[in-house]
Amino acid sequence: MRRAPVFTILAAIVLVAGFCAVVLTGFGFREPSAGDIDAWADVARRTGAINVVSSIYLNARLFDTLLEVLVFAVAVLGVHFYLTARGRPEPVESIPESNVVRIAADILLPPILLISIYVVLHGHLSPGGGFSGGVIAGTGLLLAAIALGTDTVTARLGPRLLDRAEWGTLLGILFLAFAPIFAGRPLLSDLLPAGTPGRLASGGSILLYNALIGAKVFVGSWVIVRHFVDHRGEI
Amino acid sequence: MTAQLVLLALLPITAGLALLQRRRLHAIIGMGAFSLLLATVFLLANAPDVAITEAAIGAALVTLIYVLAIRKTGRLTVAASETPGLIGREGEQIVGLEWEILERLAADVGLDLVVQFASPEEVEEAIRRGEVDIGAGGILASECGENVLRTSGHLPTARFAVAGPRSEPGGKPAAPFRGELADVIDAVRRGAPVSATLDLARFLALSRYDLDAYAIERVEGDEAYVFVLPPSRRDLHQRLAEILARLAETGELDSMIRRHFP
Amino acid sequence: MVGLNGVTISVVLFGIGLLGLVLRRDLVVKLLALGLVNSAVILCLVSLGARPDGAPPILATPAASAIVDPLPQAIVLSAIVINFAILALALVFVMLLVERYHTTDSHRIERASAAEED
Amino acid sequence: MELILLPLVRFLFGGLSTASARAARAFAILALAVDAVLLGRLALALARGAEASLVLGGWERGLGIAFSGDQIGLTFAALIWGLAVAVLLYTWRDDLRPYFYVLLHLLIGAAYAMVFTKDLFNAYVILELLTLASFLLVGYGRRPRQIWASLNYLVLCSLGMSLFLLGVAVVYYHAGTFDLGALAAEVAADPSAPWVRLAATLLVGGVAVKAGVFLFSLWLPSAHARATPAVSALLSGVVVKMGVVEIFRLSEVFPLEPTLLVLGFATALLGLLYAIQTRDAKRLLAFSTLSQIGYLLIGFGAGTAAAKLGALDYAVAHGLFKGLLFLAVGEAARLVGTSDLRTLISNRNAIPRATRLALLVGILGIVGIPPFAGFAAKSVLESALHPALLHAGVGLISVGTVASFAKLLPLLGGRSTGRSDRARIAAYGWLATAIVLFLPLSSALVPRSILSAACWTWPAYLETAVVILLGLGLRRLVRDRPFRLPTAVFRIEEGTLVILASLLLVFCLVHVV
Repeated sequence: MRRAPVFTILAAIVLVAGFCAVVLTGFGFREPSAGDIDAWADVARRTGAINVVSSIYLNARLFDTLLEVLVFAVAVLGVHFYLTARGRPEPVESIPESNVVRIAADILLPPILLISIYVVLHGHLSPGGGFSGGVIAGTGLLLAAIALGTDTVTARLGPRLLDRAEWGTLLGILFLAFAPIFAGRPLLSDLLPAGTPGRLASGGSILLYNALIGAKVFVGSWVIVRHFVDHRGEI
Repeated sequence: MTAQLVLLALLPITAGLALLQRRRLHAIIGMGAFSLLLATVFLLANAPDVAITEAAIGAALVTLIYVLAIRKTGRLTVAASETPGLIGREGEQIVGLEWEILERLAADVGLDLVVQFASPEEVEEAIRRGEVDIGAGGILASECGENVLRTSGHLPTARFAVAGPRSEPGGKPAAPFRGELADVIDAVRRGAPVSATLDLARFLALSRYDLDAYAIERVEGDEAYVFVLPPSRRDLHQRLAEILARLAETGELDSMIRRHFP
Repeated sequence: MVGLNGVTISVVLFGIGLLGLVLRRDLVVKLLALGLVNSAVILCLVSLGARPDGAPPILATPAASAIVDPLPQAIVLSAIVINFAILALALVFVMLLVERYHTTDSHRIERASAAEED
Repeated sequence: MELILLPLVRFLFGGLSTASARAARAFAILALAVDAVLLGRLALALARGAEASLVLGGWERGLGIAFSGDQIGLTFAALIWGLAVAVLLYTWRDDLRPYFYVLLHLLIGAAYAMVFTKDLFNAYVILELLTLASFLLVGYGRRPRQIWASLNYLVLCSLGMSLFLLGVAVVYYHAGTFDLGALAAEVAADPSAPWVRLAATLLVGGVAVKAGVFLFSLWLPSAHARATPAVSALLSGVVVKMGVVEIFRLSEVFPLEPTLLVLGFATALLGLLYAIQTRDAKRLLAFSTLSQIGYLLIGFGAGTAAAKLGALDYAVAHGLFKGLLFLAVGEAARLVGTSDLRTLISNRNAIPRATRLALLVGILGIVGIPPFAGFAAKSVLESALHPALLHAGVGLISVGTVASFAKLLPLLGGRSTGRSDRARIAAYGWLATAIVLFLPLSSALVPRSILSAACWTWPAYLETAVVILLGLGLRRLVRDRPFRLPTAVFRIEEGTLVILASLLLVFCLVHVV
């Protein structure tokens, strides 16, 4: 570790300490009132999803989530754009592996994919949802990549299918945001009925959003991981 | 509740230790552990959704792409001024006596060798600031500055003052060589004024051109080429000295010298 | 309200991240420090809603009246994903810089890129 | 309804552009047409006096995200649209990848959302999307120094947004809402509470990193100077302005007057010093952006409604002429091969006539010659600044602006040999028309009575003449006396420290009410 000049170190410590002190002055406790708690419970009642966080994340504040999906899409696009254009250094060999790793990958992959699907589809009922489920599946695929090499995995999934899924899911999410307008409801609101809380088929559009976001994030995180595997060890 | 407090107290400790790591891989693994701890804290704070997302993204995916991105082997960075025969580029490849010695060192310590070519004064500056591990490329024992580590000379050499055109020999000795050798060669080819003291390797490269118009004088004194290292790299200096001693003992150094300076 | 709680710890973490960002010159470690700064804010937001006697914001649990504040948790999910996106892109850019300058030291890259401009 | 359709339609076109590479350009045109229709409808609704605000998804205020359309939002949306047209025309002949258009759609969509949103966390997400899209656009050329500039941009902006989010946390902690309207009521109840000051510091400090306030936005000169011309125009005209819009919204909620005045003068004077000193045409424009942001902050800080209107008017004017200048200087630099001023001037014959004309209009606009945009906006702003000292300070900044832009004047001399292509000329013509016709156009934002009282008076002309003479004099004075200014502050490390120090400064300033 190279040492910074003494002056910089001192300045950094003084300024950071000052910053922390300033920030700590402003916080205090705020107990939620009974009205607050009622309001939170009411959100879930209106959307029909018993997971209140999901109700807010995918219904009341859906626009934030939409923007966030776009941020993720921009990241995937950027990684793809900059790393594809560079070309690959040499034929990329699969990550050095042994039979143990290969067998482990074979055994582990199906349950990981199953878990991720469960996490995605139960997002409105229990913790989890599209993003975490998609990432779990995307990184789980890395196991397959360890065993087979990234090119084989991409070929098996079908490069064109991946390509299409990447923008198809994004368009699907956007369309779902537009769709309520055709049913005479406000944009970015629910399309489906709330249903019976606690059942799989409840929570209005939340299930659809979770499924689409899950697919989008699965493809996106696989694209990112694949590029990083191909260009590994470059920094 | 106690578990929560203990975990909370562990967070800054983990993060601080992780960021203090000298090696990047250790820092990354430390931050991965931090993210996992953080996910546990979220779980205990009744935020299971956040905990799952943080574990999947912050702990798993982020750590994964960091580990994939970084080079597992460390680097040995060398700053060198190009000197024909000692260290220089030939097309895509780097060749020379000093390069071969450095390759031995890199293999010995298990690091990748990265060479940045620069002018002698930039090399000196980089060493003084401790930005690179080794300085090379026609550095003379008498010319390297204070406060740096230098090896014992691996190749005896001499200095030649080149001045002209049409100037009287025996004047004030010219300043030590600075800048790029290519500039001096260019000046000689154009017959432009030159006043520089060159070491033997650079002088040999220059003497391939017509030097009739220039006054050449050998500067008195014994000289030798050395490597320089920043004072903080005492360990590396030790290794390099050992390798040089071994090469000299087995006579390998002599055969290398003969190969590069026939 | 200085004491051992999530908010205080998150401010301390923010400070550690800032120090890392300023004092470490290796870009990879700088990005780790930036990630720490972002995580610190997330911890702060989650700690806001936390109550010792609270329950997860899922209404199936019996004590539905004791659920913790779900709003910070919902927005934090977006923040985590955004931080990941920033990090992935930053790493790609560091890769491109290493290809050109053969170093991850911020000062040396700064000098090399300034020299190119002249 | 139009409020949310504007961003959503853009996002949809962004998604469609990834799907079909061939149609990307057609989609870009289509998107502009749809935007124009939506903006027209919104303008009509506002003219009728209709209430144009909504909470997304049919929720009620407080939990959902509130959007509200007012004259200010509409004006900025129109500016964004105008610059989008110019950028599309300018890059018409360039062979751009669909990737560029996707980012462009997302950037513009996010900017539309930004001008209408009244929700703090929503603003955070939008600003992050803006950061990422513009970050990738800055590095679009893939040249290493562009990459380095945009990495600096990303790291410092991400830090700034973390500060902003911390401020959002403080707000939520105490007020229990992200909604600016509800927050304003809470703040008004106790404007001197410690948490109000802390929240104001963190929110303003965080967003100032994006808004081009000198002490905070030390990433800006490199990023703006190194990006391609079309991207630079968007950065200066749109992205930086979105930070300014957020500062404006915050200034409506928090008592920020002295803070913004001090920050405004600091950024204006420091930006000018660097602009006068630099020898690079594109860096000159970037530094001048920093100084022009000063006008806006001073306007917000003066506190009166008229001053705020004047500042917003100036923000639009600045977006127009800085966009034009970046496009024109960018083309000149591309033709000559460098943006170094001396080389540019010695090779000035390579600059086509249309580009010169564009440069001329841009310079006349920024130094405030009547009746160009700068004059109109500056007069409205200055007429609302009441203490004479404030007025004089702003006059001083104008003198500096003239002195720094006088450096570009030699580019107009010589005789031109090259020709611009038609699409570029159309882009220049589009922005130049808006600059020339700015006075009638700005009556949409500023009431006509204020406008005519501020602009069509002898003192305004006289002041302009004095400012220009003094500016040219200052230019003569400093031309042969080059001076050096610290450049280390533009590094990431020092930049971070400066941000922290400025944050503490802001914290002290918010205590002065």
